[in-house]
Amino acid sequence: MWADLFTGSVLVGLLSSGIRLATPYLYAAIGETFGQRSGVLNLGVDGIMLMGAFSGFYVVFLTGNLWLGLLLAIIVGAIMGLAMAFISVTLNAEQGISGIGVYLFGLGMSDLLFQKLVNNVETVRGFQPLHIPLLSDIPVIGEIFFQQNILVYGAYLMVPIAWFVINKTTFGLKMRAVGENPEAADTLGVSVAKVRYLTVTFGGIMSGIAGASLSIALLNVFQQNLTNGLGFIAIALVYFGGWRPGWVLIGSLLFSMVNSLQVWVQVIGIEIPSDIAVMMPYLLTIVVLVISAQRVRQPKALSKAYERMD
Amino acid sequence: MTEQELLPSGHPKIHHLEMKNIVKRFPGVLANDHVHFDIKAGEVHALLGENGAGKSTLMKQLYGLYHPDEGEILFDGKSLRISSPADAIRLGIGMIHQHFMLVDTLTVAENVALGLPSSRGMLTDLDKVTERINELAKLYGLDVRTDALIWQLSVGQQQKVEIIKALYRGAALLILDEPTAVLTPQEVDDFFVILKQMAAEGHSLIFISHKLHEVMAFTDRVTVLRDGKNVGSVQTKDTDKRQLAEMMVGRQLKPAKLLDQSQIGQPRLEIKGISALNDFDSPALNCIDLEIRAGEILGLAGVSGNGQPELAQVIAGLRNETGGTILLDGKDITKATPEELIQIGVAFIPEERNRDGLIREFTVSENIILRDLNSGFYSKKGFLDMPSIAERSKSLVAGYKVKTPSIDTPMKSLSGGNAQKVILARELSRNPKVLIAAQPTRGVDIGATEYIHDMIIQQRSAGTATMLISEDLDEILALSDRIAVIFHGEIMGIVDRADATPEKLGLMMAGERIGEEPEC
Amino acid sequence: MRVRWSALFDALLPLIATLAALLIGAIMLLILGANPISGYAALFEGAFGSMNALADTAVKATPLLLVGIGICIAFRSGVINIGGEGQMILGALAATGLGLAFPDLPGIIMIPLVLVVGFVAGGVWGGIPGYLKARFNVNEILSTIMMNAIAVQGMNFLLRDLMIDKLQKGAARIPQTARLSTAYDLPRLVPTRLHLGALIAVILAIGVYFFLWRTTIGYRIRAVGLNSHASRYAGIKVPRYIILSLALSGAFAGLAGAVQVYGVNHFMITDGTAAGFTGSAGFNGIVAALFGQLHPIGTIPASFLFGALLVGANKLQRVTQVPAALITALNGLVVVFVVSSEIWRRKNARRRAIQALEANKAGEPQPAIPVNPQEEEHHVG
Amino acid sequence: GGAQEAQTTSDGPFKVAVVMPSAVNDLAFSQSMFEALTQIKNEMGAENFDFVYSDNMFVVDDAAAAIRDYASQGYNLIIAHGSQYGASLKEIAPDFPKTSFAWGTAGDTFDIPNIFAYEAYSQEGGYVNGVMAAALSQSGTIGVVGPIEVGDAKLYVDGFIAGAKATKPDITVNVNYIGSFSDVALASEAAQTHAGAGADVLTGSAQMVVGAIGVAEERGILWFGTQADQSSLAPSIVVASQVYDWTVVVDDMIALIKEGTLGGKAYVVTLENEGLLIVFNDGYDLSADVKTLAENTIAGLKDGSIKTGVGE
Ligand SMILES: Nc1ncnc2c1ncn2[C@@H]1O[C@H](COP(=O)(O)OP(=O)(O)OP(=O)(O)O)[C@@H](O)[C@H]1O
Ligand SMILES: Nc1ncnc2c1ncn2[C@@H]1O[C@H](COP(=O)(O)OP(=O)(O)OP(=O)(O)O)[C@@H](O)[C@H]1O
Ligand SMILES: [Mg+2]
Ligand SMILES: [Mg+2]
Repeated sequence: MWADLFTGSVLVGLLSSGIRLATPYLYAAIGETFGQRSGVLNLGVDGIMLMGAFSGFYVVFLTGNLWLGLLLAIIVGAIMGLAMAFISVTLNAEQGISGIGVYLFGLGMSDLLFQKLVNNVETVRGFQPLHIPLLSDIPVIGEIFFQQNILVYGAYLMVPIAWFVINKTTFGLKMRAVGENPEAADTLGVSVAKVRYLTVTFGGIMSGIAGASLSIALLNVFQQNLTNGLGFIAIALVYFGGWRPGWVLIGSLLFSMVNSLQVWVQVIGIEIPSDIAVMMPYLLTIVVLVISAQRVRQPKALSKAYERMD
Repeated sequence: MTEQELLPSGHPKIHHLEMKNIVKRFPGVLANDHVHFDIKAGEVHALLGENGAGKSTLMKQLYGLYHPDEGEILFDGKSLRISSPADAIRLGIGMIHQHFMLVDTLTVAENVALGLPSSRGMLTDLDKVTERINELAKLYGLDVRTDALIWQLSVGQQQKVEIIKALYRGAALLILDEPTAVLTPQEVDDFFVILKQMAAEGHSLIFISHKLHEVMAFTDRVTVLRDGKNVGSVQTKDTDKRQLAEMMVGRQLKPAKLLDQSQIGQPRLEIKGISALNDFDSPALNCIDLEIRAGEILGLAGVSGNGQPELAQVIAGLRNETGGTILLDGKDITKATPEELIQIGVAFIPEERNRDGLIREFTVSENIILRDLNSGFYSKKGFLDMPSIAERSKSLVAGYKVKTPSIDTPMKSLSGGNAQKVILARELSRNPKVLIAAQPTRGVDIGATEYIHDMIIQQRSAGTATMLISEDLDEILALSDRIAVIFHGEIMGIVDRADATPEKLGLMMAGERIGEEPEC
Repeated sequence: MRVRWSALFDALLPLIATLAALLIGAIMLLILGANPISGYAALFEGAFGSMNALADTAVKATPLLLVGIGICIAFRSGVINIGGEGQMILGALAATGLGLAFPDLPGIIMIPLVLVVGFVAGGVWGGIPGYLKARFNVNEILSTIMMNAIAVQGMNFLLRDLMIDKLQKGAARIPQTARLSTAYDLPRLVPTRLHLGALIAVILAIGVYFFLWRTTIGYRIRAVGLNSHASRYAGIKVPRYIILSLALSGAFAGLAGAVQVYGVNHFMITDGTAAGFTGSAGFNGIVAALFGQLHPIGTIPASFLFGALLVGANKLQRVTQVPAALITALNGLVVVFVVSSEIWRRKNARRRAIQALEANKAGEPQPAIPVNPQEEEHHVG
Repeated sequence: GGAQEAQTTSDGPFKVAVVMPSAVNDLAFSQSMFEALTQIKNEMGAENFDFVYSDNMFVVDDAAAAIRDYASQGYNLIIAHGSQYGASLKEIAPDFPKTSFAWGTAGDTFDIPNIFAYEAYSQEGGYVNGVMAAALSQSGTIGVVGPIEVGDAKLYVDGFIAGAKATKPDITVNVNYIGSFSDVALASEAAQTHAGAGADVLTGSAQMVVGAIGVAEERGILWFGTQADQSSLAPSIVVASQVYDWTVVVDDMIALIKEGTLGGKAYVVTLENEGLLIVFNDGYDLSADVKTLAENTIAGLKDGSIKTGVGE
């Protein structure tokens, strides 16, 4: 039985669905990485994703225009990110809790709007797999890597970009400083608030896109609590990645592929209780972290509001 | 400010800066009470005062970190509001902060570059910054590895980074809040050369220090604060240490007493061939041999970053040795846990007071019991014994002259001197067999310093074997019976105070060995 | 005098913030074509309107309080525990398992026993992230999130397999246990649904206050949370206390789970989600704890008010017939508004301290109020 | 609790309150009841019949509070539409002897005179879908996406497998339970996996299958639905759906209650009593022979000549 796991079709399936599944995690986790690197813990990701997912879906449902949908998802994400920034930076509210509040709001609001504006579960025609002339036709490789939709590629593109911004730009430097020792940054004339507003808003935008990637690219449908806690997993993956985009990517892929593996395990009829199989990705994420025994310290100012002691 | 008078740093001169009637209130504290302060271009102006006198507060208002509740700040006669450090920087004000404003996880170069425009626009230009830093370093003899992460550096080196930050940015007016607290005599001298040169160029310098000889050495004018009020302002040439000291504390100071060595007894602490690694696993101590007798103070001199904290931590059980043994009254305590060592009677005043020595958010009394929960004094069967805690805290606060509103005041509202007294009270009240005192008076004002020295001497008379770790040679020479010098984690030699001179010690601190090589 | 007023203002701040949030809710209700007045009247009546309403509120508040005091312990030691959901589930499963295994012992023996078992099981489930953090430096936010998911699947497996009620009639196998022996029901306090668990929770909250501020272990936990360097210097074994506090935190959540089963449900069933059993008390308990200033005593009224909101909001839904989704959104708003309002409390504290200084210009400093309570309270992660 | 007496008013509309675990528009379990009540309302007219609802009542004790509250307001019939509510009803119903309660899907009235129970033999529709699926599958592999391995969903799936095997004994039916009623993303991934494993026909139960249907459409794989008519989601590939029509049950309850019988009866909706219906999607042209095969199967299940061998 287990041997059946190592057939070509399974491995291809694993890789391609792993790559696909990782998309929303990547967007959300990369965005959250920025916020956390600058010292803001935003637990509201899942709520923002839901709002992004619905608004994107709704526009496409009405107009059929995918890019317009993506745009609205981005705007809604930005607004909610701004709100989170205002709460945690300007009002210095406790971050973990404000995040839970934002989550609950997004969870309820997206469902409310859905019931009032759409009411029935409907499907839309989302972003279609790109057909990249030659590449897509390469037998195995093509199927795995080159038959995904544009938002999938976008997610992977974000990884090097994020790495570059964090490590190579002056903004990245400010961001790292603000997340580690805001007072020091402040004394050098760096505006802690400005940096955090930018990162948290960016995080919101990314969460919005993450939501849209579900509702108008991968699933092409909206439903109450469409994300089903995916945003929280994304946050966990930020910790898994130790606030480094590259490792966040690895974490997202690992989690998604193991998730798709457990689906395969059931599908090819290996005798193991379904619930136990479903545990696998969660268990493995922890186990891997234990084995790899990373010693990354979290940003010292993470989840701590900064105000001058004036 | 008129255009034609640009300083080499490119900032326009500030001919006359004036702080008038500055009032700053904090919860429970009137930190500045109608304070006047002024400084002219090219002047070096010292700001003196005991811990909590209001020096840093006053300067933080000049730098835009705090905002005056009353009063105004005049630049060449016109009143300006400085709402943030960004404003201050724009006005050509720079500040070296009392507590390092460095980002531990960034490199030296990154810390310097932070907040500055980059020659590559959006992208960092660390290579250029590094070049420039190295120029400055060469010019002023400040050696630091630009690619080192801050947390890897010793306090002394971190202080140098702070200085480089300031020099790199340049400023028409530079505020120096206790910049010399952690520098060695040599480094201080080099540093003063830089400052004198800057002053000569027309920069204005405000210098805060608890070390009066430094103030005498190179300032033009001195303003003294006490309890947030002006005490007075004098030309340096017209005054002397004693007068300044008395202006600060507001009373006569008694002359330091000489020590008789009659009561020195049996070897108490024996350190035999101790070696250890530092936080990032490179060798910090190599085969240290030291012996301290009952009733003796052994001074451990040395430039910061030569293994002093590591040695103290090994003795206190906070760091594992890689070789060697430690005996107390002949018993092997090498493997003892901190808990056990406290019980056995090893007292420890750590170098980094605010990080290791106390919990700033805890109250005074909570900090007094910090290391004695198992002593039975403060708890019955796992329950805190509040009455006796209160009682004992009160008596210790009184006994050690800690200036605090109450024993329930959060530690963080106490000034350094008083914070240090609390630690002292906790450690000495145990009347320990051994006392490890690391930089016990760093950043602490004269009054408190005097008091802390008295306490250490009293303990000596009580038969405690004391290791006094200090980078302040005056302090070492004033208190020690014998002086050991540590360099690159090795003991360069041990001399009696009688035949110890600053020069001799200076050489040893620079790596000259007088004793024989360690045999392990 | 003025000081008194602002003190009163402080006390009322959370309520004021809640009202502000409800005001926005009112607008949403209007948009949905419902009458806010009658809606909020219903909310109030549903939460406080009668003995039964008050009892329901208290019952709702009980798991919030139990989880919340656990959260206080964790936060004080510098770790955030968002594994309350999973820990409640584990506590409930263990307690239920025991109750099913020994169906006919006297309640007087069994009730304490199952509660303890729930406490221990939750403690183990909370201790694991603690151990992973202390030993392998695995961040507890990650591990607790993952372990919530694992707990849910474990529950689903047990309830549809080992623990399922074999005797249930009908074709469909419902993933539920048999009804636990009525002898084991937590006694009702008054002729309402209010059960012993509520009382236990309040007593434990007071107990935890003494634990944290009056015992050496509590002292060490707080020390570790505020400054691990100084704690090591004090001879405290830091990792041990991190594990302990997470385990305790989980234990109280586990107890909450057990209490929920024996006090309210009297059996276990799964709809595949954690919330289906916990009603998100594992999360809301964190909110309650923070509303209570991370102080066990403060968490008591905080939980009650939050419970009232949850209970009353359902009533509001029934009366106005708006979608339940609105209620969720409304709770979110309340949470956000209340945490955000804290800033005024801090500003006030500061102003008062400075006024006090003005009052007696003796010069000798007054007790310095911590400038920023958060500094003292939130050392998370 | 203190038993309030509720005046069941014989004049005025017949008032029903329903408590549901998920959203009224979940395109599955909750929606099926919501639609039934709406339909009855349209038939009887608002002046004779009225209903209120609380949805998303997945927390058992919230639901209990709701039920108790509705009961004390004198509704004639209170429907607890979820098997998790049984225990609560058992406690509450005796306090309101004049009010009638119903719960499902379950088969147990607890021998309490004012409790009805109702369940669905969804294995029957599953069986019919299975028969068609097997007949339509060329690859010989069929995929099933389930939520949790229990209750109504399991009945349907087991019936489906039985039907498929009965038609083609050698057919492969890959079953995957994703461990959630709400994880749409994983459901769609499961569908992808089935496709990858060679399935050319899919079915699934519960609200999260919308994710799977999307994939099926994208990949041109046939789909069989249950619990609600899912044709609208993917007109090109949905072949047929098993639909629950609870009106059969509710209408009868209303009649009994009006006669003064407040409960004690356990209903089962089946193909036979037409509480279960197989709705063919006319958007998809089903080959005549398969359709007749299906119709014969339905007939067979009705007259008992065919047994699913599941449940009972
Ligand atoms: N941010 C603050 N919040 C509350 N009180 C403060 C704050 N900063 C300073 N204080 C109080 O103001 C007084 C003056 O503090 P300041 O830092 O100016 O003293 P200082 O002269 O710099 O002492 P030291 O020599 O120890 O640096 C002290 O009593 C201190 O308690
Ligand atoms: N949060 C705070 N609340 C009250 N007072 C504070 C606070 N932070 C600092 N202070 C006061 O500001 C002054 C300077 O603070 P700092 O942390 O420099 O202590 P310090 O004693 O000056 O340290 P050092 O011994 O290095 O000089 C101290 O007198 C301290 O009492
Ligand atoms: Mg100072
Ligand atoms: Mg000081």
